[in-house]
Amino acid sequence: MTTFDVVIALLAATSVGAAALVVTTRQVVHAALWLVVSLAALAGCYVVLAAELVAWVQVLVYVGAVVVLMLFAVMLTRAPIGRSADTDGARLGAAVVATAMTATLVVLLLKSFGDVRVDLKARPVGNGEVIGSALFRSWVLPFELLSLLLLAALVGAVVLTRDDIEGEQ
Amino acid sequence: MSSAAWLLPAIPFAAALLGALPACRTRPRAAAIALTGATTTALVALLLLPSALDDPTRVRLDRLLIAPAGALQVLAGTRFDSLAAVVAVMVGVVALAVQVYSVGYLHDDLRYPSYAAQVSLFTSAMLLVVVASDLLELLVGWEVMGLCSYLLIGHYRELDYARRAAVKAFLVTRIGDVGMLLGVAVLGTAAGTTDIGELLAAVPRLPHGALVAGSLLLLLGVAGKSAQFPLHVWLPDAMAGPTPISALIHAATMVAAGVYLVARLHPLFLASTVTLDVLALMAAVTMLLGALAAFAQDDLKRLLAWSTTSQLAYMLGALAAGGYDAGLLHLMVHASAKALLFLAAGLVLHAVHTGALSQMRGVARRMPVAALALIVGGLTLAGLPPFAGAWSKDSVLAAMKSAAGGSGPGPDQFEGVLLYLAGLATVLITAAYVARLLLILLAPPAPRGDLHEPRLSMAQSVTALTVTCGVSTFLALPDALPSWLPAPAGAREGIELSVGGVTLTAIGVLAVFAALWLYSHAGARDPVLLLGSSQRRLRSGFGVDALYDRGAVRPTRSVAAAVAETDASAINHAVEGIGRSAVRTSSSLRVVGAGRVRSYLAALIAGVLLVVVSVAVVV
Amino acid sequence: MHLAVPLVAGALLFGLGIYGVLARKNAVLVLMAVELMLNAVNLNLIAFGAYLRDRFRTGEVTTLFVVTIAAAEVGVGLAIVLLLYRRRESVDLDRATELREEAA
Amino acid sequence: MSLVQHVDGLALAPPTALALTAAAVLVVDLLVRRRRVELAVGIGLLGTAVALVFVAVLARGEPRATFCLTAHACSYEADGFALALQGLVLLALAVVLPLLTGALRDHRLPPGEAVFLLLSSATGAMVMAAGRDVITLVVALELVSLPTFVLVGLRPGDPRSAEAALKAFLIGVVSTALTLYGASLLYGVTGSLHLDLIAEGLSAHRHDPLAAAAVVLVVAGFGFKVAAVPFHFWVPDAYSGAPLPVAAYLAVVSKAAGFAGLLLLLLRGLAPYVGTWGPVLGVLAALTMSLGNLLALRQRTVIRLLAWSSVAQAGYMLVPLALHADAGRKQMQEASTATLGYLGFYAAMTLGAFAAASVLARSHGALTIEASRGLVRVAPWTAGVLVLSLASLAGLPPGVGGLVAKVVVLRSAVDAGYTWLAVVMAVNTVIALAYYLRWAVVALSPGAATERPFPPARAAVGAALVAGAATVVVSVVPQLVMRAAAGGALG
Repeated sequence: MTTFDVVIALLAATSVGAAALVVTTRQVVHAALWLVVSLAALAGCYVVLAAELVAWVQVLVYVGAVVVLMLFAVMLTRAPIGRSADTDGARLGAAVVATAMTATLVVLLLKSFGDVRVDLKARPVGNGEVIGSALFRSWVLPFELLSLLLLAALVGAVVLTRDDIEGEQ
Repeated sequence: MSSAAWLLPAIPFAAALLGALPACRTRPRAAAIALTGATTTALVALLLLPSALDDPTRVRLDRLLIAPAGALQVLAGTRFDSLAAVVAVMVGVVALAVQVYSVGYLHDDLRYPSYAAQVSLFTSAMLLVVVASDLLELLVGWEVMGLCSYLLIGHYRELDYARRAAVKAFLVTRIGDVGMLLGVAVLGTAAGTTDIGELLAAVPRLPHGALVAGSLLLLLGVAGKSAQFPLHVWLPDAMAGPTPISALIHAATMVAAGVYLVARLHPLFLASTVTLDVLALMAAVTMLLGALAAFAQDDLKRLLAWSTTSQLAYMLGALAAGGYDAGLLHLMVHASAKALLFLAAGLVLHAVHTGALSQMRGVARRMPVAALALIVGGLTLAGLPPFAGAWSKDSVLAAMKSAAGGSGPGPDQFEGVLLYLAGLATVLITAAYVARLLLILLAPPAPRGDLHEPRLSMAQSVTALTVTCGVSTFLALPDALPSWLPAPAGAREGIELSVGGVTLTAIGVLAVFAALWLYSHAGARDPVLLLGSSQRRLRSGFGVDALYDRGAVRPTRSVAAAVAETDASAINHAVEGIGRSAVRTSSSLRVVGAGRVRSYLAALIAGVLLVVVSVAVVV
Repeated sequence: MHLAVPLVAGALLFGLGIYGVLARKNAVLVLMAVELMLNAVNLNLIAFGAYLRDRFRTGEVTTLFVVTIAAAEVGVGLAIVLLLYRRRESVDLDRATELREEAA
Repeated sequence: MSLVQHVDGLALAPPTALALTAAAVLVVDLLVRRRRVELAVGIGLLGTAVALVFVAVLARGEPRATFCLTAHACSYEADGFALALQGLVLLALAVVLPLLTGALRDHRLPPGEAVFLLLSSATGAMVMAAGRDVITLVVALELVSLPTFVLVGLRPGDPRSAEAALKAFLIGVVSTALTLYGASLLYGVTGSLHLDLIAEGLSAHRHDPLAAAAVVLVVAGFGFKVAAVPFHFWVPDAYSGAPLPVAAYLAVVSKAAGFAGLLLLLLRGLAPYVGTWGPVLGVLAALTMSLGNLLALRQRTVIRLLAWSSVAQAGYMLVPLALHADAGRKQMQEASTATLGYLGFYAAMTLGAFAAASVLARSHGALTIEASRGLVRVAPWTAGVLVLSLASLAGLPPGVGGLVAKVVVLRSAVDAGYTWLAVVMAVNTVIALAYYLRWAVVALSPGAATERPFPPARAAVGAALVAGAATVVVSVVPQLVMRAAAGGALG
């Protein structure tokens, strides 16, 4: 047990706890806020694991953009700000399936990686420069493809939400 | 020269295509196209015959399309040898006769143009089966024939029972086709090729299991197409189609395809004793069942239909016993005799407007052409010398006898004995139903009233043509055929004709004739009354249909009922024939498509979880 | 550090995401649950990257790609949810059942 | 080591051409005001043709690879497999694009955006065929999927369209999440995400349950694309909510992309675990075809029938992938040939059926099967294409293509020793016969003179004829398809 273990366990526990609230809270807005907490705690984990750039992206993209988008959606669909009853459906079945899946994965992961230690002191740092050069030396193709994906998503979102093209009058 | 074999399926196919064009859908044009196509086809077949017979052992191969190497070797080509040449002539001639006859027979039928095109397509498919060099190619012709038979049997689509019969024929033969497809797959996989020549060459080194399984599966297809027990049920009902179609299906195409396939792949079948046993048993059961049912029929065409079933079993029995030439000789002889009988039956039906035998007493006395055709065809069928039937039957019996003796190729001795006994019994029963038919149609007194041979000059000329043609073939064939068709290695060589055997058979047949004649003369009674209360059971073919009806799947019954209540969407209800259970399952599966995306997701994740857990446990 | 710590946390996040996807009726909440599943993937990738010391940095680069994919998905997903809301005045998934197998 | 990977422009030319065309369509559409539909579709077709030329050029040369980590691990390979699939995608696009014109005009959809989305998605499909690492495959998968979700929801004013988009979207993203989780586990176990390196890593970990679980999870997203059970639920709902040409695209191009990814992943990356996934895929194939056919039996509308039929057909295409644990390179190669070949036949006949359905949709409005009664009178050529396509799908002559495809697949099942699967498949072909023929009979039978609110769109009839001609060609010379499929060396 090292300091790293303690820190990362705390951060991970925060993230998981917040995630549990995301999927159980009856208040839609609260769910979005708990998501922020969960994702921010994950960013902390990434810092401990030396993935600096990813941690930054996590904070900027997820917390900064995705969750704000979610909040907008919550507002636009006029979800009730307070508690609402219509958030959940068959919870028991969902719980059974989810628990079984988690249990299976945990057992398999522990069986394969249960006694693996990682020396984080000698970890290679993943800052912007390192990751950037790795990206352009080894992963240009998916990167280029993603630019088209983002453009398509943008155009698609605009097309779907535009009001002025509703034909067939 | 060899590539000319392509013309055989190609010409009628072109005729079918032309006939399907909207511009050619007037009656005279359709007739002209169909007749030109049929005549040309028959001529080509005849022209190709001499060179094929010059050197009967030579196989002319022509491969047009050569598919890629590797996993799948599909060669499409023609394989033209003396067997193909002889059968092609038979198909061509009968198809021509049927086309000519149909012009008159369907004189007032508005759907004649499409009918003529379908007959052309049917001929083309059969000829493709005949000249195909590859099993997959053969399968194509085989399936097209199934489709055409569906269309043609259901020609009178206003009639319930015609639609029902069409669906029944299609479904039942389709069951066989599934076996056929699997059989081709098994054999093709084992041999690494579906080319007929290469497959036959590979027979000695095929693994035994694949050989047995493949040939048995092929046999299922044969049983479907050639109407053998237990898939024979479609044939009697198929009489719902126009009479010329019955002639075509029963004489030269469709049912002959099964026999042809067994002959084509004879070495393959001979290599598997298990298959020969099954084939022999199937043939023995079918020939007796068919003959007895034929005797008990009340309907002229159904009588002929059951007789076909029985006679086909005869050919297959000969092939099972290793009698290659005997089986094929009987195929030829039977094809001419049956075509003749059906065309004559068409004349009679046209005159009396009913199919019931009880209404036909003596009618042939007023119809000389029909009477002559009936006598020639009937005596050939019964196997009375000098007609060729006597020789072909005797050679079949000789082959069965050697199989019963356990010598040479063929099934095990037990099955051989059964086959031989069934063959002997069938000769006598065949004589009985032919005698009954002739006695009814020819017995005095001739009925009064407006009864005359229909003024279908076409029909008369065809019948006359068939009679002359038939008689000459009947007398000439037994002599020539064995030298034309060299038996493949392993099969019995030639035809064993014994004057003694023929004489004995003839005496038996004549005795039956005489007995029935005496019986019916004693009080103008229908010999069928001899059967007493068992007539009904025999008439229904021992209730096999009813058995299927009551079966768990209720295939035919629900097809019949379902089709009866709807119109052209016959196929729609064929679904229910395949099994109401399928539809019921389908309805219960609706639950999974209830529209809720969350249940979709739950099923998805649960499914993945199930697989994850099971593979994690197994690994 | 025990590699198991982030891995188990990842598995838990993934399971919570699955629970959310299955239990929630509000479409926006389902989208949030999907985000949890994707973040479980990211945590796995980063943890394995630290363990493997991959010279191509596959883990971290893939994480960046997954974040981008998630952003694109959220964009399109929210647009679809808004579209549905405009047509139906509701984002309740259980009410979106107009498309279904017909009764026999 | 240079700062940027070496790039082989020619190898990348087909997808690049398509992506640039997509952008060009968007820009031109912004600048031009009149005749936008013709312009957008025209540019799209032009780009498709250019890309097709590039594919042809590449097919004549040696296989090329680019974006390589090491000499052996490349991210993009323009080999026979990739080029065959890219050709298939482009040819299918050449039918779908003209079909789209009718829908664009009738529903007044934004033409530039719609064509752009379609072409972006097709670009994803092209890259999917050539991608050789899991990241590229997953990104390509997303690029294929996301634009189609939008396209499905594009029917304005129709709440069912939005619902269809939502269902497809949710099932799609959840499947992708499963795939990504599986990929992360694979990375942990093997240390790489390149298919060849994964295969090496898996060979070293023969019996790792975690790896087996990863194998199953990573297949999920591709199972979604090909609509295999249990990922098939979105198919009928999405097809019936989407504009018809989009449904055709989903049934052919998007499914082809799914199979491309599936084949690459299984036969190349996960080959050492064939003992794990082989039997699983056998069971899935049987379930998929049976469920698809049984549910197709009871459909009354054309689109749902085609949707369930496409599920069933996916089941047939999965059959060759049911391999035995000791399957070697040769068997895998043959499995790839069989599936790819079936895909080729399937594309031709399915496009024919969809194109005919588009003509119908325009002339009849309501798309029940019953509505096609008398089609042979109103539109004889379209009826001909429809009947030919249905016969092919059923595996009946004259659609010999369908028969050959079925035989190839059946044979591979028997080869692999899965006799039970062959039997299930044979039973299924009989069941399928019923609903295909039922529709064909209705289309051929004479019916009441039908009212025609629109004349059939000329482009749609043209597309139907092109697809029909393709079906005729693959029926007459099936070896064309099989040769292209066999050329697809899997590394």
